[in-house]
Amino acid sequence: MRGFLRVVADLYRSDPRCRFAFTAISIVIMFALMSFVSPQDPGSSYYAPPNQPPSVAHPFGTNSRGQDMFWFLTFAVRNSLVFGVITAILSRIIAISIGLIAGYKGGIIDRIMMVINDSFVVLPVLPLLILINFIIREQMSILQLAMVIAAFGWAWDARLIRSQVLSLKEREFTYTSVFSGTKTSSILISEHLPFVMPIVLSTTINNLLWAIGMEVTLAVLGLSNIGIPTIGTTIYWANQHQALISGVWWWIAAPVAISVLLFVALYLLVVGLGAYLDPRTRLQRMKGVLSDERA
Amino acid sequence: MGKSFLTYVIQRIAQCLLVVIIGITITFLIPRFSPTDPVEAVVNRAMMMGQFSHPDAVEMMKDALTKLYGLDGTLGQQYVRFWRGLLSGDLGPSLSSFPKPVMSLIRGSLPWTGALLLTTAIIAWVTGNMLGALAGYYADKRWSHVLSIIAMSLHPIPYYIMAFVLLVLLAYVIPVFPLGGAVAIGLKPGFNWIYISSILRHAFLPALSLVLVGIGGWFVGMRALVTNIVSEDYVTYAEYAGVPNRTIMYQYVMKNALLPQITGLAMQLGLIFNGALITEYVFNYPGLGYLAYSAIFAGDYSLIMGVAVFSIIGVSLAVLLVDLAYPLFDPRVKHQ
Amino acid sequence: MSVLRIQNLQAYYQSTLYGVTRNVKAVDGVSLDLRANEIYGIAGESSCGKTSLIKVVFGAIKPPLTIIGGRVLYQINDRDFDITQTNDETLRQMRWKQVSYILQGSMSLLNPVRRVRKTFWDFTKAHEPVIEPEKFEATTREHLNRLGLPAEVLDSYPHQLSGGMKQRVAIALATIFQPKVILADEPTTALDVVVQRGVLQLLRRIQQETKNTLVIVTHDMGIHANIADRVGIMYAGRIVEEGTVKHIFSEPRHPYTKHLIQSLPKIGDKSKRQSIPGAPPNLADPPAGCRFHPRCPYAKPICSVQTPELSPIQDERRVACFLLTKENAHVS
Amino acid sequence: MSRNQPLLDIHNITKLYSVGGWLSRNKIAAVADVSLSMLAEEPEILTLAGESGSGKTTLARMVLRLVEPTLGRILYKGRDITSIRTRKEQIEFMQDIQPIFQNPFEAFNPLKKLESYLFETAKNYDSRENGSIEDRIESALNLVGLSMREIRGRYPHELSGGQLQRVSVARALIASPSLLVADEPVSMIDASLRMSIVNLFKDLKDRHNVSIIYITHDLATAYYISDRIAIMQRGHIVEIGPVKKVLAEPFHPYTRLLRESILEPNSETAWDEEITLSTIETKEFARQGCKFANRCDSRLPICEETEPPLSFVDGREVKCWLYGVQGKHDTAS
Amino acid sequence: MNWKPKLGLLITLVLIVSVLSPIALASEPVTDLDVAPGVPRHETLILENPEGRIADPGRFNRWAPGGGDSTGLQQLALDTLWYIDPDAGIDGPWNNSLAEAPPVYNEDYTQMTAKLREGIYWSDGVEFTADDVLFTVETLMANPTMEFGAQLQLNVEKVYKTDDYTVVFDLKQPNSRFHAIFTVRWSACFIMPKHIWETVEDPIAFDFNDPLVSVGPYVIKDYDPNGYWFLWERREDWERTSLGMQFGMPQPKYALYTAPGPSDKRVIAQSNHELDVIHDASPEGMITLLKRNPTSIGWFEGFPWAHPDPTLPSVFLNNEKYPLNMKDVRWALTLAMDIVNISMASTNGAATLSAIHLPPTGGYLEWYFDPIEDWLREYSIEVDGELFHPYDPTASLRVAEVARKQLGDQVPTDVTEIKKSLGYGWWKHDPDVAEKLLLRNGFTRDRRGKWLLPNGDPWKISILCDAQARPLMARIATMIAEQWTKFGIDAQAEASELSIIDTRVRYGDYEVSIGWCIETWGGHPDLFWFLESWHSDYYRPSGEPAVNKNPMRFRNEELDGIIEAIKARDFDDPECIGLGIEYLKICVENMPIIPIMAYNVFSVCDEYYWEGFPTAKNPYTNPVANWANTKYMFPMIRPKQQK
Repeated sequence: MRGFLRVVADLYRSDPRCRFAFTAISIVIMFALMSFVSPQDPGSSYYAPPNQPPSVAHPFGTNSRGQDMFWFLTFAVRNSLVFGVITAILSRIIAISIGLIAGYKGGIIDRIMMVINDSFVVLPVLPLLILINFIIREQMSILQLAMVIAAFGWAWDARLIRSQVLSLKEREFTYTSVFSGTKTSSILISEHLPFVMPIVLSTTINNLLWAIGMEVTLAVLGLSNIGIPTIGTTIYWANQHQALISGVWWWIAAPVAISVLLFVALYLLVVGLGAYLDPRTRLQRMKGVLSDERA
Repeated sequence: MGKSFLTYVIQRIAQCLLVVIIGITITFLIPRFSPTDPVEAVVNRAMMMGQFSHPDAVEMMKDALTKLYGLDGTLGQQYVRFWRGLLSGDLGPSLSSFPKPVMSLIRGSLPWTGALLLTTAIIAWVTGNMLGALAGYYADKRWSHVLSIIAMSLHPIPYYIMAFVLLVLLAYVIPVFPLGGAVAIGLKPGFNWIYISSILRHAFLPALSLVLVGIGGWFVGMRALVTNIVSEDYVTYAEYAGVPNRTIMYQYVMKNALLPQITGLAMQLGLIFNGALITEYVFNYPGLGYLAYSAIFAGDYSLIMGVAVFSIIGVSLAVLLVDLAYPLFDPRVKHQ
Repeated sequence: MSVLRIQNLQAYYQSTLYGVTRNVKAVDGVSLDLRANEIYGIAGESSCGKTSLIKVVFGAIKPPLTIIGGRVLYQINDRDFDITQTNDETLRQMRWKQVSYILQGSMSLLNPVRRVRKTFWDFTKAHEPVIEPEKFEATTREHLNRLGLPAEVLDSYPHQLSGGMKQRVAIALATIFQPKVILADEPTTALDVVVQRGVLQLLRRIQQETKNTLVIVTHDMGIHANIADRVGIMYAGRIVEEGTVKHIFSEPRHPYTKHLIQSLPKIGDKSKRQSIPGAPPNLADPPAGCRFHPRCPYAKPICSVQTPELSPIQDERRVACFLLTKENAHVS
Repeated sequence: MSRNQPLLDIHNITKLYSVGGWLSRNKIAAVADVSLSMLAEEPEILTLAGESGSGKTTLARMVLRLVEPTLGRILYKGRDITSIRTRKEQIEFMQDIQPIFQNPFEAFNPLKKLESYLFETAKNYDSRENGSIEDRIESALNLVGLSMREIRGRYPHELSGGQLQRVSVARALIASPSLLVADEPVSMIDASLRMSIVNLFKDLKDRHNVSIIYITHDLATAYYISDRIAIMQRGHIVEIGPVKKVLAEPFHPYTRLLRESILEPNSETAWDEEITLSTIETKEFARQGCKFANRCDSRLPICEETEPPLSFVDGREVKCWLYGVQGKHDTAS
Repeated sequence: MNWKPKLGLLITLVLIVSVLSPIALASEPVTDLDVAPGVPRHETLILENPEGRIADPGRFNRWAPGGGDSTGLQQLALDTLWYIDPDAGIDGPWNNSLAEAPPVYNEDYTQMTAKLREGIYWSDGVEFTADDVLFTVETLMANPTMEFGAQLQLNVEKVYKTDDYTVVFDLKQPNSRFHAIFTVRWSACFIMPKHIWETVEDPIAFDFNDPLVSVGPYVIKDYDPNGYWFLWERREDWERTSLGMQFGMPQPKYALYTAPGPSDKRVIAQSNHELDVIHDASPEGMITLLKRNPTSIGWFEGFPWAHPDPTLPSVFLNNEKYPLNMKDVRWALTLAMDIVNISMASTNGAATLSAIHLPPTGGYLEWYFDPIEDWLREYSIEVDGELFHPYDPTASLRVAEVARKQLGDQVPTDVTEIKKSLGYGWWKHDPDVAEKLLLRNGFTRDRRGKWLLPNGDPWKISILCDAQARPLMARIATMIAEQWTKFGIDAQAEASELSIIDTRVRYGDYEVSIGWCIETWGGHPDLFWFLESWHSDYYRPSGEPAVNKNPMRFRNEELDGIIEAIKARDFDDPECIGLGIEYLKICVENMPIIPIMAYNVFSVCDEYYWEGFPTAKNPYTNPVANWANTKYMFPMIRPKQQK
């Protein structure tokens, strides 16, 4: 934990991108956390005068359903974040396991895994998601939706990880571990995983974005659980009330602005963190000797 | 010599076939668990007439429809029947537009989706990579940062919103583009300027929305790739030798960074439906995405399957071709 | 006649990484005088600053590498200039035509997706913008021929060439304009003995034919012994000894040089050899005084306090050691 | 030769690789029909030398079971190592044969503490002597001239190459192996530190009865430490015998070339005659007859067509028509 | 070498060109004066086809699945014997279309005779005669998968003509409402041209496309092969159709049915005058249009603008599911609803409320709402020994009051007008009474105030609704869920797809759902049309598909008697209204479903190119574009001179 905080502090101090990223992400997370102290239940409506533009009383305005967008969005952002993060984590677990195992084991295991993997790559995901949604949408919780979406969101990333592991397993330190009698599982986890971390990180962000995008897409088509406030259902309700053309632009602009802010911040964070975690720069940092000075 | 290449090609094709078979099987199975039932859908529609229909009449209708649609028999039998049909190039009749063959429905929509999405995918790919490469190569410049922020900001905007904002701006506030459709009403297809310009004009907004959202991903990826390649020895060496920056940028940096992006482009085709569906929905574009969407709502298994089969085969084929052609782009690649 | 004079050059890597500022004193007070028509070897172990020295000499100074002080003076074609003060365009014009550089790591010097001919074309075109393709082809082939390389390499991609061939192509690339000064950084590392010999013999032949100055930087003492005319021994960012190749190998004077030469095994001699105890210092935090003193068996108190100057002790011979410099001889 | 069971017994092994690009592909033998054996009761250092692509690393990797041979058998203490299946057998095998790698900076994961490798090794291999894990690590470190004090909490980059290579050896020694396979263990070590490692290997053999397969292209250190040397060229062992004989008076033209190419750190012996370099490696692999023929000054007509046998001459074996008698067969055990 | 600016220039140039070139293309005006080449805008009426894109646009076989219905096909090209207008109609709601006179039944309703108009011709010049009707009936009876096929098979013993203009149906059993099959409300069994179909081998597979022979006043001119638009042209011999013959020339020379896409786009399209008739906008879209486009009009001149369809969105309660099988529970749920908020949330208050089980539209206010009003006021339920009057006659006034806060003067103040447009009254929002009703049935509240079922389980309700095709339902459901949650029930709106909802509801696989099972002719007081299937003969328990309109699984002996009594009477028998009122009382008593409001359709017409659209002031027909009845709009509208 202390190590983690040090990393954060290092990044914050030294990298303006990360400084912005940390600030923005903290703001978004704080915002999401404010849902716990929200004076308004996201399920209630018409407690405020509808269609009020942003003002001091309603920083993000109110929507046509008489809801304060600020407080409503705290829930929406929280749920979307939770959903995105769960999806990203679940699909990362699949992608990492498949990528590591297929890459390391090679041979027939690799072939089988990659055929399955490629089959998932070529599937038309959205129509299938819509269908699956049909099958199990009823009262589908955020967790279940995350599981379904995660099941389709790992294949391409598993391939990336696998190709990295293919070269990692030929590295000498892998052999050192093998000859230290280390079990395959711990070689994968403690030796190779740190090296694929930068790529895992950047795919995580992409996956997060993809997942939240999927949720928005499903919601826009009227296919998600409209009872749960998310960025997607916010846009769904805004569409139902024709917010875009009836001048209630803040209804759409607020969630979009928050997600843009969040993702720009996440990208910047990944760039900074990737550089930080990249074994090459990590070495430079730790050693203080520049790599081009080694014969 | 050529023989080993042939073996490789055969292996690769076999793998591609396997992928297609698994993909199609998954797509075959999922709708079978769907609560939408094409027979029920027709019955529901008949009920919509408001008329009283005697329960026996409904039962009669249901039995007849089930047979007609080929939905009788076990899952296994249906699966066998499906493959038998597919192999003879017949995807069966659409259930929601019975008895229109699925093939002919797809034939009408495929060219539109194909043309729009291929063009935009390529434009987005080229522009995104181009700008990404520039931004990566001149990573210290101010404009590079500005460009990066813009590209990154475009990326998370939902397709729907992007499309709609463009629509409101350029078809309503400043009405320079049509609201939707693929070509003006009543124009007869032909190789003439009026028809072609009408297609271009109608495709512009959908294309722009797809390109704008698509650029971001390529931009970010390319930028990262270029940042890595710039520190490669051969780039440094060429810089030392005084090779002009432009040559270095294109021939030493971009060319090399594009290689992984080529595979990405092929894979990207798989994501076509996300963009296509929404785009077609917003712009009334007559493509496959919307066809699939309405098929799902109608419980039209055979149409869903048809679109999915085309998509799966299309993407697998694209990936296969890129794989086989990859050595043309990258002389280092050996097929193993 | 000297072509290149390095005067008290100091070049540090100044970096601030995640809040930690470091000064890696890679080149710390180096003075050298290189003459026309000679092969000058710079010997040193990893991280002793030899690559940085060469980079500075070539004018490849990019952050974090920073010039702290000193000058690098070229005298080519009666033109004098200090590379640390030159603008980019002059630098660009000078490079390859007058000074060229063979980088360490030959395996990755060539663009993997570009045919060798194209690379030759790029490099030529960069300095002769109006050259015609036919003329280019002819001169390039002639150049390769002169170096004993088959012209077919032009049609190859780098990965189709063996390591030795790649290195020879790199050398050919560096010498298309017959520069006055060639800087070669570890040109044969990672090559096999047989190939290594071939590459070195190529370099030597080029030097003999064009009578230019070849600077070879390598940790391999065998290479210096075999092709250099003069050798400078570098340790921890400084030159500690300089002399003709013969002197250096037959009577090394600096304790470091002595140990180095003595520790090298020879075929036909199975007698026990010892390494120098300890390890080279970290240049981010080098020891005070003589940087070798912590490992030096002859170290005296002054060695840890004062820095010995590189002083001539006889003709063509300079050493930086208090044991040998006259004015400090009495301190023992 | 003792008829006792050999420590390592390599029987006619061959490893084929496919090379080539899109439209052309060839199989080349990285290791071709190599036989070799090392005795159990008499520890020795056997050098495998040759240029890159000679197959020395592939051979070593086959011994380590990192690469599977295409043809032939490798017996370790009488057991065919390809028959190893279970993790238990694997552990038993690895306890006996341990590798030392070329680049000490590569041999350890830069993101992990060094001691973790030592603990991992000690934990996974049963002690052949008594003692706690800590003790076994400490004594292994002592053998290489280090102590836990210097290692604890350190990351690879915090040590010099020489120190790291010692840790690498110490790690291998924790398993108390009978055979070390060291692939270019000093080529990445600074000259001023190199001899300490070389001396360490010598010590291990002399004082701790560890046999070592030492792979190098540096004939000088090979001469310095090894007992026997095998010169490899394009997959074949072209000359093998006691190091003093082979290097002092090389027979095979390739060994001679190798010997002559060495850059002695002595300006007096600088060479001046020029040598011919091979341009296209795969051609050399693919050629019939002696693989060295196109570079050989003393080639005979037969060299172009027929591969020479390994002949026993003057205390060594040479694979060259200059010494071989036609029809005489492979004399390797 | 100054290449850097050059490269930048190049890229800028490429970008500018790629952006400008289509704009240059766009110099061709967008609001073309012509809808299509040779089709002037001012001669064209553009209507929305709410079905969206038609997957198989070339299929005009209205009798078998596939193709579209509301593409103009059923409005402009097809015709059948009779039409009943949901509103007042041009000359009364009943219109003899292909028939010359209303149906004639024999004494015991086992025979129906239809007299056909003479002088009607198919668009290819062939005369329409009894043979076409006979052929249609026989073809459908032979093909039970075709619409009405099975139904005709069950009803018709024999069909024959007595002359070329008289068709006689001999029925298998008495049926006083048999003519409904040939009477358009939204649609009905249309007549096929025999001379085209008789050569067809498989009538199901037949596309009816070459040629599409019309018996209506328009013929197809062109259609989008991708199904987004259909262009119709007026027949030269329009006077040889029933519409032209009766009401004169349909004014638009062309009619274009288009699918304009998502609801926002309909608003944009009408603002650009590219869409004359919007089928159904959202309430917000309606308000926006009225603000942006001065020529847009709704059904009512002011608030609530929308046309109330004769369908009654209600809260379906599955009467078989515990605890909804208890009358008190159903009443408690009703009293836990606040209709003002529901109206506001679903339609911004622009809803026409109904407390009783009939839609408050067309002639129904007069036939049923006025007569029962007093009874409703008096109606009481006994709670804890006291009489509670649940009816709130001021509900619509309260809605108007709230709406006025937002929309100002547009909301009417006149009570009569409010009653006509916003409905009469509704049930009181009285959670206390609702609580008592529950308590007396053994319900309890937990510590957090959440209701527990008498068996101690927490009470959970999920309200099935369509969020995709009918967002109105989702808006209602979400609001009700919110109110029930406040009341202490763990309620949630459960969005699903129409086809799934329909199937689940039909099979009884639900507890609560929003939908309609009560719909009427609008222009005719007969209730038998939807009520027939409420008879306990057709009762099907959950698990089996419900018969037509009884998805709530309600049965009541008294009601059976009423249904039988209606069945025994003639379609036009005025006594039926009295029986209908008895039906209403039974429903109020039992509350099998909770009525909410008329399905208010925000059909918006643009009086830019055309005027004289049907409105509440001039209610000659229904402006809701997908109704077959909208054909009556065509002779009534007039071109408007453009400045």
